[in-house]
Amino acid sequence: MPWDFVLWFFLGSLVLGLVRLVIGPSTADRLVGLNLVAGQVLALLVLLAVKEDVALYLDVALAYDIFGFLGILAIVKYFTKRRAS
Amino acid sequence: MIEASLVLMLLVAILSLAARDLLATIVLLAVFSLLCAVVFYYLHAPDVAITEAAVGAGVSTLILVWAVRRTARGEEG
Amino acid sequence: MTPRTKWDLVRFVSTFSVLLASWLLFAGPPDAYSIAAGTLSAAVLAALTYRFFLDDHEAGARHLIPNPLLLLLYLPYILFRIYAASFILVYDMIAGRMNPRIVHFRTRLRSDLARVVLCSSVTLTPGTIAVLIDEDHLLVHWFNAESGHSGRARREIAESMERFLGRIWS
Amino acid sequence: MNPAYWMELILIFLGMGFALIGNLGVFLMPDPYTRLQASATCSTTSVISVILAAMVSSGFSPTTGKLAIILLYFLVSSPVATTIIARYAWESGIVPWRRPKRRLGKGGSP
Repeated sequence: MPWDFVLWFFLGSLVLGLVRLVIGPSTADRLVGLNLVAGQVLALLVLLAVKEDVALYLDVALAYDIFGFLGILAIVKYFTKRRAS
Repeated sequence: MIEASLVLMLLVAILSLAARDLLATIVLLAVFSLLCAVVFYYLHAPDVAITEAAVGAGVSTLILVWAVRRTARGEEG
Repeated sequence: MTPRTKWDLVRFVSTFSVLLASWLLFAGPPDAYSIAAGTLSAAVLAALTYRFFLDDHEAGARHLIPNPLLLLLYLPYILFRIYAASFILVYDMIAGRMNPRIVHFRTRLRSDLARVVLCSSVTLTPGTIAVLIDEDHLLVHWFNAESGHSGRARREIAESMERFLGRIWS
Repeated sequence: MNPAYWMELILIFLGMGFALIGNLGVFLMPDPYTRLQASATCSTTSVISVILAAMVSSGFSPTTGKLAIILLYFLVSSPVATTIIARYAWESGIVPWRRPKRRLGKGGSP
């Protein structure tokens, strides 16, 4: 199984998501980029743990999975402007 | 591959310093701490990586968002 | 014992059992110290948070207990739906056939938990994203909408999942 | 060649293909909602494929159980994040992009 190639592929496509995060015109676009980067980093962590074959390393992916969307939740909770209607 | 992650971290840090909108800075710092967790992972320190992922993604973003809300968001205010 | 105290006790015990189960799941191979520490911390956390874990008005326990066999069957079903819908979405994106539209419809589900699971399933299926959910009213962004008609949208997006979920949380 | 190897290979390539299509879609789409659609494809289907491939690869061991827990948490947390972003875009007043209507009849200016 060519794991190394897959790891490089996900690191490269993470850069693609990062560009959307930087150039996004509105905050919603930036959050879409953050969601994208977070998903690919989760895949990267899982692949790394399976490559090393240590079950303890999967805890990083699990902790990131649980706490990952708290940042998005905080930004959305404190910066929501009600639409004027 | 660890070199590529470090270069990416440097890039994200520079971009977060150069951003005009403080909300963009917060989002970029979240990505920075994520890549930092990947680098710790490569250095065979999974416990540090767990702490970095939890604190960097959740708590530090929460504190920064709170601070930005209490002060001004842009450069002009 | 008044019904009030009984309901408080039920809420405390269910919160405690969920917390203890997740502790045992994460703690790995169990030994005496880990089980004792887990029981103690689960008791303290349950005493602090049982008011938020189960809301006060959710006294109709029939809406909360799922059918466990069907709940296990729902997982492969939703995985199949995700794969099928994402092949369709990728084909639409490559062929350039996009016609995004906001549609809204009402669900027939009664229980809150089933509505949340329906909202998550609609979002998880590529091609549709639930934008807002307000009681039984769903606002859905549909990538390749055939029509803006509400009944047609409900039939295309949510009907089969809704029937399945209605059988789980009956 | 055993079937598990081929299944793993197919799942990995499915994950990579969906990730590529999703990333390109996030570049090319016109507004936040459609970008969110593309990113949801990428971020759910590709990650689920990768986790399933890892589960097939590691066989029957404690790693597989932990991966199943990760998959379960991912199936809960990913749609929550997506719905939150869509709701943020909706409440901050971003109007969804519509395909411009083709005018019937003469092409004169209205």
